[in-house]
Amino acid sequence: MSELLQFLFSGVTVGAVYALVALGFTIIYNASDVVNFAQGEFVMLGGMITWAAHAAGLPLPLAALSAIVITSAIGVAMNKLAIEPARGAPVVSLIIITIGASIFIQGAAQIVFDKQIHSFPAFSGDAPLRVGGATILPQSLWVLGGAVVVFVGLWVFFTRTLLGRAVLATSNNRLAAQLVGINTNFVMTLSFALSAGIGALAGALATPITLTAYNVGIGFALKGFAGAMLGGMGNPKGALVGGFLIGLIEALTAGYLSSTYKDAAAFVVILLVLFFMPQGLFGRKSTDRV
Amino acid sequence: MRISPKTATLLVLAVLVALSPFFFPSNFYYRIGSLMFVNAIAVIGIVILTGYAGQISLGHAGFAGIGAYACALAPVHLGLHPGIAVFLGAAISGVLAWMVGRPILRLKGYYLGVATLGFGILVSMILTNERDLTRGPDGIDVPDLGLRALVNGLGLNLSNGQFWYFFSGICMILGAWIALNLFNSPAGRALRALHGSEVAARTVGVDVARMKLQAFVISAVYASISGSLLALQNRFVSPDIAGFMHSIEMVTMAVLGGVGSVLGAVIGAGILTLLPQVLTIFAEYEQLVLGLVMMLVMIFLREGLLPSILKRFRGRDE
Amino acid sequence: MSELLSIEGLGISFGGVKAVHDVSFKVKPGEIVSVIGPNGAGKTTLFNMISGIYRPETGRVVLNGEDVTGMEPHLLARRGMSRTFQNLQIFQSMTVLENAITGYHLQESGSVLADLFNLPASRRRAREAEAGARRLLERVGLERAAEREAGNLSYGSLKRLEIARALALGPKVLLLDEPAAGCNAVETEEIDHLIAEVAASGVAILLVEHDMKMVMRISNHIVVLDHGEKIAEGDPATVSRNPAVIAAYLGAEAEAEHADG
Amino acid sequence: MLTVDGLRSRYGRIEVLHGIDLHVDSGEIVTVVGANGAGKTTLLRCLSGVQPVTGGSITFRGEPLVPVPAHRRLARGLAQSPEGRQIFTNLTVEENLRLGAFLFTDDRVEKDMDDAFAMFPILRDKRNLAAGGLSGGQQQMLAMARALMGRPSCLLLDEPSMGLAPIIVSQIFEVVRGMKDLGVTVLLVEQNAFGALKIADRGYVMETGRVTMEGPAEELIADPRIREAYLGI
Amino acid sequence: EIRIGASISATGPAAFLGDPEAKTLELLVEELNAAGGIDGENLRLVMYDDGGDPNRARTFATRLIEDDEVVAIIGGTTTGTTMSILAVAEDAEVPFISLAGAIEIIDPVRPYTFKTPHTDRMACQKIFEDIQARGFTRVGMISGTDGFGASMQAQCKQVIGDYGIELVADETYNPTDADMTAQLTKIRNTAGIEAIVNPGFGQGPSIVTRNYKQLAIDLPFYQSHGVASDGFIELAGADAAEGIRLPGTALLVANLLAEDDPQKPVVDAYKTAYESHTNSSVGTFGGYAHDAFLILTEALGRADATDPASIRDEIEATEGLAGTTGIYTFTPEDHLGLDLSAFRMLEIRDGAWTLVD
Ligand SMILES: Nc1ncnc2c1ncn2[C@@H]1O[C@H](COP(=O)(O)OP(=O)(O)OP(=O)(O)O)[C@@H](O)[C@H]1O
Ligand SMILES: Nc1ncnc2c1ncn2[C@@H]1O[C@H](COP(=O)(O)OP(=O)(O)OP(=O)(O)O)[C@@H](O)[C@H]1O
Ligand SMILES: [Mg+2]
Ligand SMILES: [Mg+2]
Repeated sequence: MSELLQFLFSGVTVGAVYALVALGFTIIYNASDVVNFAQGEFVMLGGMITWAAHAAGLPLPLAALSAIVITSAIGVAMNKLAIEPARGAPVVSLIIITIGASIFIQGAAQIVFDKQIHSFPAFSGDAPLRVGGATILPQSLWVLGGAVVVFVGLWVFFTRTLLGRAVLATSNNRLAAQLVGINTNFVMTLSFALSAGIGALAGALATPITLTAYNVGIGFALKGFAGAMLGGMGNPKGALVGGFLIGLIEALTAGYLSSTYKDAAAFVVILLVLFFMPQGLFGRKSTDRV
Repeated sequence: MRISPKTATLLVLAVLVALSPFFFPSNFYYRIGSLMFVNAIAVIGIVILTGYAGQISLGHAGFAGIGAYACALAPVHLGLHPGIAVFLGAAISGVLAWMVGRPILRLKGYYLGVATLGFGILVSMILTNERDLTRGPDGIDVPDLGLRALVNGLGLNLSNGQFWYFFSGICMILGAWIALNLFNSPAGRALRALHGSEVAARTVGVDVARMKLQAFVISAVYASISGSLLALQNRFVSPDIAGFMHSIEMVTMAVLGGVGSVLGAVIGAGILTLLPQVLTIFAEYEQLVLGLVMMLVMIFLREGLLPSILKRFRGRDE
Repeated sequence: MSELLSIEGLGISFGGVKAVHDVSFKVKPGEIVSVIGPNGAGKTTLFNMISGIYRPETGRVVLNGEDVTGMEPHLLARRGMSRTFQNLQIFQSMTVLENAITGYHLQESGSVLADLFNLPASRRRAREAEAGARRLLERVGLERAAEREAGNLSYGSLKRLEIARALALGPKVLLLDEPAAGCNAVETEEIDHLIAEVAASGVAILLVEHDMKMVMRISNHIVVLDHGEKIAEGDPATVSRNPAVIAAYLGAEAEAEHADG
Repeated sequence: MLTVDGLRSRYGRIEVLHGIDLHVDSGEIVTVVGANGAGKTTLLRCLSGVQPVTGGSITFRGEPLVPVPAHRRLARGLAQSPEGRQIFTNLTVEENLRLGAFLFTDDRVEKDMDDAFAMFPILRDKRNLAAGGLSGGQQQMLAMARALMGRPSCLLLDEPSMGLAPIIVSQIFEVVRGMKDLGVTVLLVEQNAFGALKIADRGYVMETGRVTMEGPAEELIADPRIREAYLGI
Repeated sequence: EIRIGASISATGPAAFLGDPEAKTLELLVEELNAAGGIDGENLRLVMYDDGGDPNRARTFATRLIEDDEVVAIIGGTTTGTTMSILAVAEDAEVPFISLAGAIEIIDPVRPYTFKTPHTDRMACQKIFEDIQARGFTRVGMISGTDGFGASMQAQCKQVIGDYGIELVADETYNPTDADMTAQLTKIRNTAGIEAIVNPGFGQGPSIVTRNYKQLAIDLPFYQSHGVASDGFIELAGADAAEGIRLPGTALLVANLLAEDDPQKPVVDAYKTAYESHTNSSVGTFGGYAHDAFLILTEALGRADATDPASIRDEIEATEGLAGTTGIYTFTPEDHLGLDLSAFRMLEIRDGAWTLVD
């Protein structure tokens, strides 16, 4: 049925964006147990920098690349200037630092750029692809592909590489990580660079669909956060599935029930899932014993 | 006789409320003062929930919304006096917190965060979208509390700003007194214990689920009353009061001041209420500076303003 | 006197591996029963089942004639059960004194409303709890650390703080999981005396400890676990001579060392 | 090999080490004993770089150690099995061991791991289990094994026998003694003073942040004050 | 020196509206002072950013009156913030000109409160007039859940019956949503639907428009004055925006105005000044601020400039004043001063605004 298919396409389009944002959360979380509320700003920067660079005459791929590189650098700076100096602070303090960083980045963006809404051309045109009576934009496939590639990359990183294990070890027990020779500062720098880069990638891929402005970060952060928690924080698989699930729930609710309460539906599902699986769908239980 | 920290805190607060007006350059500062106190009430609730019991909430603005809209709607629909509506709002918030809290307080850390976030968003959504009841995103008028007329009838002559300054100041001190009582009481200790180790708290006989729920309900009532007072003094309320940003603001105020400390809560609320007013001189750099200040405070005073400063102060003492 | 605590065929498994299997024994008031066995034998798991932290898959726990299997820990505490932990469970950001006072939670806690409004009843209860807690800190030698933040204590001191907190409940049954770990021989003896004293006041004590000198010195009865199963039980002399116990746990050399120490 | 000279350290404003002098020669086993709260753990934390040093100096293989960040000290040959075990509870036993050899990528890692499993067979059975699920004693073994995976030339052990069954305790002391034959230097903090001093060359006694006695291990064992205060004999 | 105050949502969810308003006010004050001020006195603008939060707006209104001692206030980008400021201004008896849409602001008329934008209701009426003229009777609506969208949705529902039109589909989206194809699919599949209306501002309508094209919906499509600026065509894409109609102001079609159109000079002047000053295109919302400023300064010129009451009286006496939005004539019964004729039905053709006649 073409109607259902269209709803699914809508859900997948949005879900892929959420999934990309959620994936961005996982790395910093895995390295430090901190949910970086500035993650949404990385997405915003990805979109805004790509727009600005493109408007300044850079070809689109180059503009996107520069956005990713610059945002990663901003991520590293954030770690060096704001997170590292606060080492040893309680997690709530770190969270407030990330919220502060988020406000700061937003404030900077509105000065460096402007307060208008922007976009740039889709990567492979605007001609919708028709499948079984429903349509999807080629750009959605770009976002989809981006989410899957990032997911695979992260999954391999965390399960197959010693460095990935070192990231997990750092959050699990920083003291022990140092004792086995892990440079925990480097791990943090790396994870901020990666997280910010993934965020910027999300922004660059999604902007032709979602549009961008200096203040879109918080919305992305919320949805990405919700997706990551639904899937189980820290697990790339969870981020991917959680993000898509939220997108699909929203689209199906908007299509079949009520567009007004589609966000509510997403949160009701999250509450239900957490009721039965307090660690989210794929989150692992902490194994500390008494 | 040594003054207990509790008495000291209450004294400081009383002096603050009573003497500050002598330093006000204009009547406008009564408004800022009363906003600080109203915010502080909600933040004290967060101190109980997060500082004492270690539970995160990213949705407490939802309760503030309930308290506020109770004052807007109950007089119209139920014919209640707005003053009674404050208690009705608090009761609804309490009951709702109890119902919502039972399932979600089993969750830990960020999972609890996202669940409370969901709750807050649901409330704000209903306030926004149930136009027929709430008049939607543009907000709704709130009837006059009438207390000022009463007080002024007793011979005082308070302007609206002055009245709300002193009234919310008194409410805030009352709220602080209750929270301070709790801190060193058996129940407060049980909360702080389960914060430290749930398992150990259970084995010493703390009914962890029940205590968490109590903390959640109490903090919801604080938020609700704060929302009511804000609505009554503004004579107007819009769904922004239940918004995510307001929830975050409450938590930020608590953490900035020092999340375990009642006086810290008041200081945190004070700073974050005053800061935007000060920052207007930076015009478009306002957000930039606000973010910067938040980061700097947390980097250099990582346990929050008050506890960190006290620590240094004591350090020099010895 | 009849038994206070009776363990009947308790068992649990993790990921298909039986951590504890069909373990039974009884403890009388005033008696010290030790559970020993190799690392990973299931001692702590057994404690966790008895104290309600894990729900046993098989068997029953009977306390004072009542079946309390799988009951919530705080309800067990109400019925007189108290314990310490092998992996410290300290209220880090509270003071040492406050840590000890929490042990009085059941006696001191009344209605939250009384606490919120600082009613006299609430104040009186809090005062009594504090006085009791100070006495207990003295008994474990921590009176001078009373006002320090608990997280700042050394490992051995924390072990003793846990004992004080457990005693504060005024338990009928006390479960101690390696109370002497991290203490030297002299400190261990102090703990010895304390335990003996508590037992003498009629409390049933269940002890897990790897310090064989201590175990042999104070136990009335010893239960030996290996791979989750009870492989021996009896009085100290019998158990220490049991070849299976020597092979699995004590080791020939340890015994020799014991003899020369 | 390791020389500690007038070492001071503090937590916040409270000083807990008031000038420790101590040295460990190459290939030696040195034991430190002391009451609860004497500062033994703090001393080891200073040596491994996770505790700020506020005075004095540490020299390791002729070079000052204090400026070296913690994560570089393993590369210099200094490994620690810390108090409270500090294993990676969310990672598997095998991952814990591999991270112990984080600095190495050669084939010897596998061999070292086999050696560790040979030393503590129970860990082999549990290699794919989250380390947080291990029993207390098993975690202690893992901490020790992980330290060995770092191929130290100097091993710092903080109460390695804590929570271990007697049969394993004697085994651990055997292992430590065996280290000596492999040329590894060991600084051992122990509450089981008797067992520890028996395998040690020399010993130190710490009391409230100071070294109050030192000497060859046999002498310390024979010293009546020590026998009374620490050995309980 | 004459001090006037402003509380604008230059950031926050309504920044899209507030930002051009703030820039416009700054620009105009600068221009006015350069030209010698009012009766030789410089004008000082004290402007605060309320971020769209009514609570903050109330605080700033209090501050403007009690601390900065301004003689009049412009602002309230949104209806929520306006209602907050309004209460303070009325209490203190300080003239206040709002930039928000809701009819509640001036109905009932309050002595000190005026507003420059058309009401939402008028926009609805204008749209339905056009729909009626084209002979359609079954209409679907997709609106944002923000204040602007929700308020206009409600007003449209109230007046739709007057035009013999039936609302057959009513969907909403959140202002931050990224895809509205689900809602549009649902609307499109509604039996007998003939046209679609989209009340909203910000990125929402642009995305709706893009999705409209993606789904190849060929029903007549109406936007609201919330998107009346060139930026909208750019964001939605000229292609997707082709054929869209909306009620707009003279500002957007400055080049199409007749030479003798009374609005022509003021529109041209503002457009040139704004676009050269900010490097972005003018929009309806900046225009509202422009008109508020114009009305206020005209009144200040006539009044004893330090007395709020006399300023108020002069504002109320404004007559036939041509602004960018329309020609204002206030009376004691009418504090809006515009009628439906100020709205012009525009249509986007080939990426540009054209007048529908
Ligand atoms: N939560 C759990 N998850 C997985 N395995 C567990 C868990 N709890 C216990 N086990 C396993 O059960 C066995 C028994 O563990 P337990 O902690 O009871 O041993 P123990 O006798 O106390 O040992 P120790 O003397 O070392 O403290 C161990 O092999 C352990 O790995
Ligand atoms: N994090 C901390 N903050 C403040 N003080 C601390 C901290 N950790 C330890 N101390 C204090 O430092 C002193 C030395 O502690 P340390 O842990 O080094 O003792 P220890 O000799 O290892 O004792 P134990 O045998 O009990 O392990 C003690 O007085 C202790 O209370
Ligand atoms: Mg155990
Ligand atoms: Mg120690």
